[in-house]
Amino acid sequence: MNANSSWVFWRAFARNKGAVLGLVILAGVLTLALFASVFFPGDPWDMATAPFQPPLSDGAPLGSDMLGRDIAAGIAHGARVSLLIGLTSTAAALAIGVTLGALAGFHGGWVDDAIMRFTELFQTIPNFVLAVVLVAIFTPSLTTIVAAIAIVSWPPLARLARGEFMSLRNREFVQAAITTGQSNSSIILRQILPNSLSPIIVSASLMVATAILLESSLSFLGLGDPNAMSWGYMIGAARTVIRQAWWMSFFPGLAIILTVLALNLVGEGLNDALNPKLARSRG
Amino acid sequence: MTRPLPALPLRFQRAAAAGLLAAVLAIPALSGLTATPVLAQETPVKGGVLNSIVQPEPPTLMLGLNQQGPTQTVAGKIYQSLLTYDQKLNPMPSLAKSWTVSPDGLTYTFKLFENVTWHDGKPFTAKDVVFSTNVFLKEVHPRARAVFSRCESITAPDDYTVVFTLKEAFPAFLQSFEVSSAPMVPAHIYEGTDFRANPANATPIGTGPFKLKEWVKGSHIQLVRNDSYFKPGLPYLDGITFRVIPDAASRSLALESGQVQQTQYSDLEPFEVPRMKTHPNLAFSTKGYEFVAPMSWLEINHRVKPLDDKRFRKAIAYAIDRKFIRDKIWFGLGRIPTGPINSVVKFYDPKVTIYEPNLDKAKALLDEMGLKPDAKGVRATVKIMPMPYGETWTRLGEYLKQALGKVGIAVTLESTDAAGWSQRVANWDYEITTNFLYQYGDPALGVARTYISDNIRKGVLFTNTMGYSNPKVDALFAAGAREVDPAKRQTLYSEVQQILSDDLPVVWLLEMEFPTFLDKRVKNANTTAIGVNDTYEDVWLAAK
Amino acid sequence: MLGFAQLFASRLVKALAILIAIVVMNFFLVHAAPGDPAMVMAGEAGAADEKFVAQLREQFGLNRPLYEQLATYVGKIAQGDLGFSYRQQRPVWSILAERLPATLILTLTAFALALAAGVALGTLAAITVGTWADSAITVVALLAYATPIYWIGLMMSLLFSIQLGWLPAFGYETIGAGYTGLAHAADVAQHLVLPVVTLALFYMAGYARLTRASMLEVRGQDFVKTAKAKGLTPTRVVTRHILRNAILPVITVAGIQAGQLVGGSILIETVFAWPGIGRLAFEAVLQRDYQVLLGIFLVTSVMVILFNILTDILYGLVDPRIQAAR
Amino acid sequence: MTTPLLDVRGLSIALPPGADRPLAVDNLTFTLNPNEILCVVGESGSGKSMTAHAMMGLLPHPHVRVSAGSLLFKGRDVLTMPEAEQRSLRGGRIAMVFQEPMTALNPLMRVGRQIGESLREHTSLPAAGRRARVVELLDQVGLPNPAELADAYPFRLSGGQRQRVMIAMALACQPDILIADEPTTALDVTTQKQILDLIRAIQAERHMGLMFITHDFGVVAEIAHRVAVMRHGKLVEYGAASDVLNRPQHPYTRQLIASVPHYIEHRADHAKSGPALLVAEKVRKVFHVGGGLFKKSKTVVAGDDLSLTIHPGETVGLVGESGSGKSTLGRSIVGLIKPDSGRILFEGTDLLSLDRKGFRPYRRAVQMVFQDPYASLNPRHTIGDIVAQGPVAFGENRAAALTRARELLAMVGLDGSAADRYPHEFSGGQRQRVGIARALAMEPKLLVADEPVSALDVSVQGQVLELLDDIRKRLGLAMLFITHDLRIAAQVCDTIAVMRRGKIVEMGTAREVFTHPRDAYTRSLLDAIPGKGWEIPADLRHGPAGPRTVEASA
Repeated sequence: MNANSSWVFWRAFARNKGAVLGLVILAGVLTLALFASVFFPGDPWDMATAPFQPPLSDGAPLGSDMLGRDIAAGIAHGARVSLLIGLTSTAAALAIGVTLGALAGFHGGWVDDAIMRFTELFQTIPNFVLAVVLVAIFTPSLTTIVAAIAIVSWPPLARLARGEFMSLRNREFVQAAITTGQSNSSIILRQILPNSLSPIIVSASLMVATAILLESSLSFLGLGDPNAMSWGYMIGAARTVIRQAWWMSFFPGLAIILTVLALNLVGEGLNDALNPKLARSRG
Repeated sequence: MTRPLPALPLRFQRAAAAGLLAAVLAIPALSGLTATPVLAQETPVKGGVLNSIVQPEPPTLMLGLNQQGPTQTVAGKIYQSLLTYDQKLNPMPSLAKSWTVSPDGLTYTFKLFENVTWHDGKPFTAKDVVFSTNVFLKEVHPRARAVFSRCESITAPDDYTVVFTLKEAFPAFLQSFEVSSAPMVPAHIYEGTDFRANPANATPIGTGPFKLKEWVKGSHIQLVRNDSYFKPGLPYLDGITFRVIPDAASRSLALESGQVQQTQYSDLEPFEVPRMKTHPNLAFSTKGYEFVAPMSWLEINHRVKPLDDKRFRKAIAYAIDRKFIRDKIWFGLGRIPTGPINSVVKFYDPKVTIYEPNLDKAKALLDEMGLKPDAKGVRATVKIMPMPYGETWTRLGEYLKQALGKVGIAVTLESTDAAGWSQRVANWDYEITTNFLYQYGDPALGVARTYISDNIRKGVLFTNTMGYSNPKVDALFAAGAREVDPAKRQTLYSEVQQILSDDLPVVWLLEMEFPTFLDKRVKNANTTAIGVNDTYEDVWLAAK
Repeated sequence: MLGFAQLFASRLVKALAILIAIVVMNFFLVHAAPGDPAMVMAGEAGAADEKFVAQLREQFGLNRPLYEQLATYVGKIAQGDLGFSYRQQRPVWSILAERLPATLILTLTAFALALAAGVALGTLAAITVGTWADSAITVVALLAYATPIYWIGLMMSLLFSIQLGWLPAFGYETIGAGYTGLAHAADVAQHLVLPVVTLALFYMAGYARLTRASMLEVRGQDFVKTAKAKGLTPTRVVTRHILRNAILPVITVAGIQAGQLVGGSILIETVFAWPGIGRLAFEAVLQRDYQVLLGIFLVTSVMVILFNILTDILYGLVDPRIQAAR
Repeated sequence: MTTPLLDVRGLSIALPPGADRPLAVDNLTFTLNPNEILCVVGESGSGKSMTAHAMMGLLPHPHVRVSAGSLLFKGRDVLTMPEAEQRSLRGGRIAMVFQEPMTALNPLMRVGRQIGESLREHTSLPAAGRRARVVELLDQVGLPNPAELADAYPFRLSGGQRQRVMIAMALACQPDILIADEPTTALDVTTQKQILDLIRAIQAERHMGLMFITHDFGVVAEIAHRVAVMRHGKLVEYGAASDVLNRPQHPYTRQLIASVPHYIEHRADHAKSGPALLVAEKVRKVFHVGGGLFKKSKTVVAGDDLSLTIHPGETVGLVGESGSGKSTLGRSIVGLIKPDSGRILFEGTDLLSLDRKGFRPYRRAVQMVFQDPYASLNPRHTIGDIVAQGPVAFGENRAAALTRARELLAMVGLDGSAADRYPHEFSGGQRQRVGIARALAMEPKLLVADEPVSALDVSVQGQVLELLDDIRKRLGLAMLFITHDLRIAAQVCDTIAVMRRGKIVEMGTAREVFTHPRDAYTRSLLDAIPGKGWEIPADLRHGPAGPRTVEASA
């Protein structure tokens, strides 16, 4: 993309006010995650104050939990875990999904058939249940959680990539590349892939949001990494004491909503900016 | 939000120390009603149905075959053993009206009540006792097997006398006739059959004051009074209904709203307890668990450096605040232990080395070991694998991570599940874990097994999995198991408690308590060491 | 209707193939689980020595070659034997059968509500596109979509049960109330409100967004121009032409989700203590009762497959092109 | 003259800000009388459809709106009528037929019901009466088994049949005005003729006013009474059909008419001397569509027994309607499709017997120009890259290839800076030039041009054809020119092969085929060419090299 078209892209993106808002929120969450240790130097697991302190109390602006841990610190440090898991699991899902989808879409025939049956299998399995089963069986840790989320999330990406590759493969510019003697790898990487990226990027940005939700749901069920403070864990731990301490579940929930919302908004903005169909209908 | 355990796992004691010495213990026999007189000032009324909770639903009510907590609570009303125990763990009559122990401590003679019948009308005799202890339980009940294997012979000189002759003296023998430890089963039904497959298991036949009327799986178990119970006029209640309520929140609601009048063990989440204690209609008690007397601790693998160094273990003990654990994690349930023996168990001695929270002492000990903090303040790294039995234990793990972190011991929490936990602990594949065991009223039954080196058995749970070995401790426990003179036993056990509290093979965390809530209308319940698991023959319901 | 029967048969065969694949996968997951059943039982009993474990292994056939075990496992599943829960000391199938109705009531009600409300809101947003109504619906849908479902549940029960006391916070019925007939139904319905609304909200948001987008797309298609050019009233254009076509992708997605809903109900049932298989799954997770967990996994997969078949059939009924394509 | 049915006065339609021009339709004035066919002619973007949409209330409100003027139907302004009254006009008094029959019908509704909806809205006929009327209408538009067909879903019908259904729908309430918006553009030429005949017959029978929107002067010649020519939203010429067709005044009209492809007395028949460059022998290709466990796949014979010879420097036209298999042969020659049997000999070597590696040298020799200028260029590569990529793939130095690319771009009429820009910055015609440059970069001996101009506006078509002809002559290229349009083939080809259903039904010199067709199908194709009775004014006719006399205006 040259400078000019990136400016065009940015203008199209900025036209969507929600997307800009999303970007601002996301930047905030990112800052929080990056500088969590600066804002809250202590360990989020530390008992910072008395248990069950309501919000706005000393040493715990958003209240404390049953062990006197600072909710605000937990949220800041939880942002790291949430974003980290969201991004890495999406990257892993992309690696699996796009590879399989590209192979299926480009080669067609039995390769396509085999890959699509496999994909269908994974789409049929209720994905949250599978994630729960996988994490439970392989014991919760950051790695197993990321792997489980990736394993249940790749099929839509594979389908998307396959669809893109299939349609692009029959596009005339690809056929022109064939007739001008370019190699398969060059066709896949130089001709097709760059053109299939837009919808994949959009999906990926939405998938980060889904992954964050999934991680939080797993943690809520007690399937989080026991060494990582995460938002879902905080809500899960707060569930039983909601009568005594609403803030324990309220604020982490808000953090999740804002982050997921921001990612969705950005995703939509990307979609508007990258999807030429919409752009054309606007013009 | 979970129960520490859905079913209290059956922690049968493995191998207690062998006893050799004998002594005489004569217990004055009581006859007739065994009701403790505490609440007797009111006149009992007959009638009424008590509603309680059973959670989780037991697989069977045949107590000889299954001794999970819920099975005990329900089947304890159907089956009986020879004895029961008061809350100081002294034996009291149940099916045996009296008993004598020979001075050498080798012969135990029980006299049975003579008018006892099984629920099917057949008389209960010494033959049933011999069959139960010598045949049935030895076959199917590991804990009973360990005890009755100590018998040279078990005989019935007449229909109402049973004589147990031991190979070696074992004073804890008298603690082994609690209903779940040695339930009496009908010989005429089980003799010569495949015990586990006997169809009668579905319709349990005992001698107790209540009979099984109806069991709707997933809903409730209904017991009704046994009209031909051998104690005239008892039981008072028309029946007891145990409701299956799988959800914890619903259980507390059911108690709160008076739909059930009794909860026990882990029916309520610890965090519900403070709120429920203030309920005007409910009486709260942590008594009635003296027989099980659970003790929890940080189990430390002595095969791993630097955990083998007792200074390190002491540093851990100084680093943690057990009061915090009791108050914030268990919401006030439990007592802070001093040494290896639960304070409600016999021969407990508080005169031991005490570890109050003291970070400086902890750091000093670590310094002394040469474990200096690195740039990040870390002196050593250990892995803690919390017991996978629910949120409370998870929270404990989180607390430990923080508490130890403060003295420079970095903790990595390991997540595991019940099977994995069992496997890893049994095979010594852990660094630190949390654990709890029942003590069964006598150090020889439930304490020694954790610390004696004879019981270092790879692959077997609830043994000396730490790999702790101290010949002195071995000798003292062995002597204690054999010693028939209570005063001498006390001396032996006091010494072992002192040694252990200094060696600190494990770091004791909590003498766990279970909450029992009873509607104030329920009278005479929860009076013995087995509390809610007892027969309820004399429990009655006051009018509203 | 030959085409229809063929469609059905081919879907069944496909479903069966997927089912077998899932069963095989399940088998390997069972094997991946730490500790074999014998060890689990030994841990439970606390009284197992080496001999006891060996005997159990023999009894369960755990000492046989893997492929033989697989064959046995598949054979058992075919007979409806989903294994045995050592935790609950009961066959998994009987545990599931007991819990399934509650989950079906919850999910189907929520599904119907989500679909009806979602399509209605999506339609409203699409026909009022660009107005405040559209914006409001879009914002609400976006929020509902971004909010963790269990958190909504917690907040709802905090507000409507704990603070306002309008509705029961959890459970399936009033324990021990002994209602029968209509009173019982009303009691259950009351308990159903919060979990259903919570579960429906998330999916409703999805359907609303999808319906709106789909309607906006269909709205621009040629046949809508044709309908307008015929002078049809706007209502008729929307209902007969736009909505009917716009609903097709909604059906597809709803069909996929109807099955997934059962899985999603894990969180809701956990929050509201709803005694269904979702709650069971949560308990199984806590207790690491893999037999039950994998049983749930299998049963929910079967539900997804069933819903997919249903959707295919429904789609075939709505869209005449499908049958012809076969 | 009676009062006009429709009187459009000073109509202006505003586009939203940011569009390429402020007004889609600018101060348009014309009338339509009863029993009159008015053809509105223009290229894409001329605003001709917008006018019709305004009349039917179909403008994409609120972005596009009428900003001035009035639309009088029988003297009353449609634009100021209450909405309900407007609706009763639509479908009742004024009916419309659209361009795309494949998408203009609701796929989920039986066609009978779709027609019935009109009756339901505008008449008080009971259900049974409506049904009878629907069947009658379907019969009138020449559909077989009308009663059965009424219960069919649109997907069962062919494009032509659907367009007949659309016409039946439009006629349902016996409208005074029928607006037909390019109703035949998406149809094959033979179907087009049938539909044109039908529309004309119905118009004559009912004395309707017919507003016929088209871009094709052939069609205009076929049916128009009066003609309005539009360009960029403005009316440029308006008059009786005979005047506009035979004595066009405005340069734009003249240009459009000059661009109409037509058979011209061809250059001397190309000497087929020397060895053939390419010989296709009995090429056969069958496609298997769909299929699965429970149904057999459908087989489509795309090519059967196809034999063809191309000599160096010769242009062979391959003509056929959609689905005739004409592209299959072209694609087989360039190696995009592997035929099931037969031989394709290039300078004596059978290309089909070669493996991937062996085929590679021949890739250079045979190049292709694609149909869709928008799809045939990778939007993420610069024009220079696109042209240079082929040679680079064959090992040429990149810098050298780029320099050569610039030369080629200049040769196809693009200026040097084009190389650094991206495809989206170019118009369709310019992109097609890039496509041609890309093919030429490989220095081919044979160019396969697959419908190279069918996606272009008529005026641009002429320019691209001219370029191809120019290049062919300069480089001595042989060309296989694939098209559905006999007129275009006749204009550029030496030899023409006519295909139908996978077979070549006739092959001969352009003159033979065009003037003395032997096959009945060829005759019906020729017969179906719209406006065949109309002689393009002599001053606008051009020689083999394409239109010369009219300057292409930007």
